[in-house]
Amino acid sequence: MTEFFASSRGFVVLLLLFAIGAAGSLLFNKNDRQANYWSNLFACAGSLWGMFVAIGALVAPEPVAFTLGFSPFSLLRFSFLLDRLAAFFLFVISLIAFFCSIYAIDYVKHYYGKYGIGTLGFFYNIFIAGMLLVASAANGLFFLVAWEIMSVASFFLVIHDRDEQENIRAGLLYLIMTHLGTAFIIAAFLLLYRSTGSFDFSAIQSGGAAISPVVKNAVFVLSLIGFGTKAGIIPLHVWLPAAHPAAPSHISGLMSGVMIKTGIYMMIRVFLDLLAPFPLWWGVVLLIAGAVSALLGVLYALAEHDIKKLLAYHSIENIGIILLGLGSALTFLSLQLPTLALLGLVASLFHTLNHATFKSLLFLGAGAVINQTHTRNMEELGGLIRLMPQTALLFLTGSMAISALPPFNGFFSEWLTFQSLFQGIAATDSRTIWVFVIAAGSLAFTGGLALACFVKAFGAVFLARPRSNEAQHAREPSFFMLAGMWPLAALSLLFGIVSGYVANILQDVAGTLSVFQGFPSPFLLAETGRISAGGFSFVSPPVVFLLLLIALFAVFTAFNFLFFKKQKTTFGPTWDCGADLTPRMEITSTGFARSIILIFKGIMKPTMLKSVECRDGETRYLPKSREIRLGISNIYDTCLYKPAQDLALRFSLYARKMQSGLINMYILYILAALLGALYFSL
Amino acid sequence: MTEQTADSIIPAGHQAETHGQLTVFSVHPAELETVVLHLYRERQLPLLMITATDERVEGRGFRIWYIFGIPGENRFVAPFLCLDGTVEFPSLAPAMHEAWAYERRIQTFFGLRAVGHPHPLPLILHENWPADCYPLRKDFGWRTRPESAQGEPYPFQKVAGEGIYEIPVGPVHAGIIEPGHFRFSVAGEEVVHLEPRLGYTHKGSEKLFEELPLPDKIRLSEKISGDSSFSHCLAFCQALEALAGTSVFDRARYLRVIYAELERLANHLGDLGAIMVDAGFNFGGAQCSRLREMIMQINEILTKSRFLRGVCAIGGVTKEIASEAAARLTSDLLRIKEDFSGVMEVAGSSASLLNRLITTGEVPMEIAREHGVVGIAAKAHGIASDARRDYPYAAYDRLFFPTAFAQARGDVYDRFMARATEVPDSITIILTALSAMPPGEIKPPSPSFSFRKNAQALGIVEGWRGNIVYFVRTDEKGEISRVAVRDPSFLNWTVLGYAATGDIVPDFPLINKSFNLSYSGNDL
Amino acid sequence: MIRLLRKTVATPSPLISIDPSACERVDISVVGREIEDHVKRLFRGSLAIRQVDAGSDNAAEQELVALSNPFYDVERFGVHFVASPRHADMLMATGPVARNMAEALRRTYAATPDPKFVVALGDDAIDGGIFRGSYAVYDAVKNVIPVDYEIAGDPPSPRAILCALLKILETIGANSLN
Amino acid sequence: MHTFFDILQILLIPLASPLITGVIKKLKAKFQNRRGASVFQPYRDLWKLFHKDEVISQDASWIFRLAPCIVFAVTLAVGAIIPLIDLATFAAPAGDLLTVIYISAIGTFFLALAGLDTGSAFGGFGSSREMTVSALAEGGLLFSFLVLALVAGSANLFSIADSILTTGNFYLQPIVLAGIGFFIVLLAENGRFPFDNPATHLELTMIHEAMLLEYSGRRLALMEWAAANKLFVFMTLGANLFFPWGLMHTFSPGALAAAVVIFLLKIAALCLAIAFIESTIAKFRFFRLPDILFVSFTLNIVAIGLIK
Repeated sequence: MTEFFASSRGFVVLLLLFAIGAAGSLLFNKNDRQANYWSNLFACAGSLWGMFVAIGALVAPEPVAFTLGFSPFSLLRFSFLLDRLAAFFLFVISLIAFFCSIYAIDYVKHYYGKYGIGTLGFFYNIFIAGMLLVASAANGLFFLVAWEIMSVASFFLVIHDRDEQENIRAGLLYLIMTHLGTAFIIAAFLLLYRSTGSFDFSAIQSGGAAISPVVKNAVFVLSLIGFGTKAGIIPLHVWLPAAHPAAPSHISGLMSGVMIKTGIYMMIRVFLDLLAPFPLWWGVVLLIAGAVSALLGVLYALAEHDIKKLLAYHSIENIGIILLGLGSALTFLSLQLPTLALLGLVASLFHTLNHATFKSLLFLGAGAVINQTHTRNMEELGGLIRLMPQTALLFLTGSMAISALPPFNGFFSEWLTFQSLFQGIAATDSRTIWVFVIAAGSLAFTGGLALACFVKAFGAVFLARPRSNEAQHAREPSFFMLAGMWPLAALSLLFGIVSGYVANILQDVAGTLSVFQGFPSPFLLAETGRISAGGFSFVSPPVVFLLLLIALFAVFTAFNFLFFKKQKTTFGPTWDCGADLTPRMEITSTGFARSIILIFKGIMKPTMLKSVECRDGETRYLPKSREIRLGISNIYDTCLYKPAQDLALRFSLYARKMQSGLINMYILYILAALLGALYFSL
Repeated sequence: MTEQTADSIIPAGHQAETHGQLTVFSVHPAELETVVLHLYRERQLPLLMITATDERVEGRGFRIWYIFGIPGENRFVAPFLCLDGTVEFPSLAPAMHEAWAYERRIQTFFGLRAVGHPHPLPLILHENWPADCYPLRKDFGWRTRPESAQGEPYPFQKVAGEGIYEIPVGPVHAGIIEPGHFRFSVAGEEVVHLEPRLGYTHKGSEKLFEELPLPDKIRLSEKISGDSSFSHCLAFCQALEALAGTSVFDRARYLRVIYAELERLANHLGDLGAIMVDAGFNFGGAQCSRLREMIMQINEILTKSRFLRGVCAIGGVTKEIASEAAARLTSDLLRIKEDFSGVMEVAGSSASLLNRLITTGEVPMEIAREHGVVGIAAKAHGIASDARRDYPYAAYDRLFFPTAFAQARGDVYDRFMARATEVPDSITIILTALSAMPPGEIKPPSPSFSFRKNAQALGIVEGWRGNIVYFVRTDEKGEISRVAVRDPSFLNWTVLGYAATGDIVPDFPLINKSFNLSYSGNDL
Repeated sequence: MIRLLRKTVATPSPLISIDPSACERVDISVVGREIEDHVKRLFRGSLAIRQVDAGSDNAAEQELVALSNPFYDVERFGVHFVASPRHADMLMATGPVARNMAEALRRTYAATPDPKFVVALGDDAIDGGIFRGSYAVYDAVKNVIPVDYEIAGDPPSPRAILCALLKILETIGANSLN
Repeated sequence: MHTFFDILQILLIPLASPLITGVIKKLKAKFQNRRGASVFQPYRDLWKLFHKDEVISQDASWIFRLAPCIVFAVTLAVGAIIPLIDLATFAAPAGDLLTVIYISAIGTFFLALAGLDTGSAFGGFGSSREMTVSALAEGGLLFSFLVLALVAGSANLFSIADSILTTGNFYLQPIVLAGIGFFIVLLAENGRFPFDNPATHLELTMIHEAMLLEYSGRRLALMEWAAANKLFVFMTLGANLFFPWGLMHTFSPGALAAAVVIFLLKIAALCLAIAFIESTIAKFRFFRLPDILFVSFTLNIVAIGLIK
């Protein structure tokens, strides 16, 4: 059975399901209801099928490879490779897409009559299919086509809610940035093609020895920028916190949960699979990029009061954490420590899976809130735990998971990441130890700050009293939305408790990469399902889970049923020192995080603008109005993108001067270009 | 100094009337601003009080008094305004910021409208009072308890901007202090605006002063602000003595100095301890509270009252300090001085304590001046205002008087140090007074006094917070018809908000404690 | 640091011992119901007091603060002052209940969990004292919230307050007092 | 035998923790020339609170009501998986340094949420401050353990204690540095000086107590008790990981007696240190606190440098 799914025929069915979903929803564009059900049910079916394909490929003894159709160009081949790594990413994408599609059935309803549901369904199906193609393509050109399909489809999804000018701007920024990234990727593949004569991954891999170190390094830098843009590595992240919140929430869940992971997938594929061996500094660069993205990501999240932007910044943080695992894997490989490298890679894959589950859960939860309150601004929310108890519980689960609190899954993948960094400190020499110390330090602070950030997010949205009229009238979301979220929450817990087994599977996934062939595995999966990092450390997730469960159960029972039953409980207003409380007296999310922002003022550059309007010229006391605006300054625009833009502008002005209109000048340029090309190709 | 200086102040064509130290003259509403601002700006005289009297029964309408002191000459000058048939008076608040709160108070309690006041909201009486209730008018019965009203909630200044929120504190505070409400607008931890709202301890004291029998009036003055019982009573008695023309026995003058300084000592020691406790410096807190208790016990031994109540009387004091008690007091104080310097040596060398105090709660000098701060808050700015030297009373003119404290940042540390330097000074003053005290009577034998009719007098005393001013007016029959009280807190409260702005919320208790203002003395 | 320690060591313990016989003279009156024995037993070793100034003149507050100084050290009897009425067993109200404070006093009472009791401290709190009859006060704490005990004095000295507290809790025993 | 110790360990932390706070309070009173409350006062306070009724805010949700149980359970759970008297317990599979840190973070998380839940301004800024301090303390905490793990070659707390016991002398300097770093975090995490003043009545300066202002009766008791447990757990970690001398290796009556006595001495020394700090310095300004926490982090980095 599994062989059928993980074959060319199975894959064709998969693509067909999405194609029908896409085509059908265009067909039903007139009827919102039909378009909605059609597109999302086919997306569900396709995702479900995708999970089977992935599982089939995972259990297959050999990587599944096939080619579909014919291509008009010799270099472009529609070839697919479903090795375990690709299968794992297929699985993650399908899993999240499945639950997002269930959720979408009810969520999309509030767009009825406002925007075309048909086009939404069309691009939605295309988008998921594009991601699946990206994860399974085995030819560079075909990959680029898939990559472009995914990017363009997601662009149209970002600008779906096009009444708001801000969304259009966000979409344009996304489009520009993603194509900038694509340009770098194209350059990287062209370089590889020049060295190996093929775009096929297998050919590149086998011809890897022929690639000169300079080209390799260039490919590394180009693809790091290219894929890093998609993954949202700081400072290439600028599009992410704008675009993710602009999209409808189930799309945001998919983009943040899985789309950015395609960047990670391709990094693993290109760096580890295609280009190994490689120099030490690659890993170091990835570690530093990870450390910076993790720490800054969470800091920017803290400064945010738009709930979806906050979550988007957390995606950047988590990409950082994934990069820490990946970076340590690369570093260990360069240092000839493949066992530890495997540990690092498993950590990054595990965190990829975990982040996909809880981040999509959080985005879906946020979507449920926004759907009810029509605002993303946390300063206007509050008190929703009484009105939306299930959503609150689900969001709380996601918050605990993303804050790496045991026994949820986030903890165990961070645990693995920490272990690989600790091993880096313990097992490497003075050249790299400080990189690992920085990385571990960044991860430690990131953990603490993420906890603070989710206390803020959950507190501001769900606790205390509603801060606005909209928040007072929220209701629990309808069936399919909850049905999309509950399993994700359950998975967040489940992947935590059985993380020993999951890690074991991921070890098999990672171990199939050629660089790991023939090395002992770092894990010992004992009967308690524990995970261990070599002999250095181990933890038993079921024991942790049971310990917490028993302790809580014991305390709760003793507290509520055994002792002190006689004491009465009365309810009264919150103690207010004898005065009246209004929602204005609840701490705001900006206020909550302001101290941390001020502590990191060197990085965050907090701003405070005061404007005071006096009563008249003479009295400066007791002004008529005061206003204070708090914020942080965008150092990326001012320090990186603005100068780059200026530079580009200046260059184009210069280029215009070169446009002298004289034929002989053009001939001179062409000659120079030819000579240069000749020089490089020799 | 001569009387001519005082007389030269009075504009030509005005009939001045002088009783004792106080010269009053009537001004027309149209020329009020010129006259008052002349005193305030050109002459640079300190404004002691603005208050009103209701003399409609005597056919004179309302009067509004603008009382200035002439430091060094120990004289006071008070132009006043007669409002006949009108309840409107020109507001001086735009030109003279100090007048701001006084005018609001007059407006609230007399129902007189300050025309041109920038912020004419009621003071002290909250929204549960009926709008047309003016307790200090003569036709308001002192036992009438007005119906509860539902007024508009007090419009605290709202700071706009996303993320700014408010912290309401009080009237029931977490510590053991008096009730008042503070409304912080904060950006995270930073206080961007603070508005205190008081009036929670308003007990109708000024009205009671008009109604109670004389001995009770004196008792009442001791309860205006319990921690300054003696100083308040002394200020009141001095005003009454001026009205009655009573002279005070020499020995009693010295005793008054001793008791007043004992009160200052107890409170300064208590405040120093409380500031250190609020900064979390437990050693200093425990030590200073111990020293304070020693003074309180000395008070109890000397006068049977820990707050020196029932000690001050018209014409003298009721409690004698016999020679053996004086000897014991001397030795006790010397010991306390030694003890105290030991504590301050440790406190002064604690880097963690100093770090908490220095630069915390700074009040800009200009704001302090324009709000007319007095006492400790003024000394922290190096403003040398001290009624003991400016308007010497009791025996202060004959005693050693220290120079003013000369720091000028106006932060918590300066207020802390202003107290710390006054402690040994007070002890020195007491010791000098004890040795210089002449023998003799301390209190006039008969308690019958007759006050000048249709007159007014002023009593001013440098309490431990700052100068306390009592303005007393008698009617046609020589009965006391109005007692206006100005506790130093009334002025210093107005700058507290500025002291806290820009600081962080957790530092506010420290800032508040460094002022340690009286709620009761403000609310009356 | 060393100077601090030296100063601490050099400071003699000023602790005042409370003589049970002296406490007999202290004036407390039971206004409301007498506290039941089992409640008293509960509070005997641990009493949390929330002080509410309902319009006092700050003298009583200073004496309450003095209870914690090294002379009286009220903590040794298991009595301590707390920041929130939610944590309190006893409300200690002072002052003649200014009109502006009445509502806050009521709210404080409501915010205090049972079993609780209220002590009116000082003459003003008992009947308004010198302010009785004034337009701006309600004369006595018991006119606003139920009062259980009254401690007279203007203000009562720390020693008297301490004695009264101990008497209310009837803990006057040789072991806790010397 | 081990089962007996395991059960003893689970019970010992909550049973003894109020005594620790009582002792610290007593020592502080002595520093202030007072007699102070009895060392058993916290037990009486808890007993009384458990018998009082509760007043709960109308605005509070189940988070507020359940948080005390969670916070307390978390301290129990952490208390069960750290080395206390002996080195072998059932808890070893969970006794990893990261697990201990992140399990205690659950308590912080719910405590902070409970502070926000009632919508009181005090609870709000209490949570904000708590999260600020604990977020910055995490680096120091994790790295001080990491120093030990690097010395011991294992991240398991029991192995760490065991290995420091035998090889600690080679690495005395880094261990002492990390110990200081840990002590700073201990003060921060438990709201002691110079971070927070556990004895203050001033709601505006509070951190931990501000979050508890709305609690009353038995839930307050549970919260206060949990705070005492947490302090005891941190003190135990400090005493047994950084200075593991005296821990019982294999059971014998003599070893047990020695272990108990030495453990008590170490805890007493820590109590004295805390009381001493709280009596001799002022609480720091809020925005100076991060500096101390970064100092803790840096000390540990230096310690790592010394090891390598």
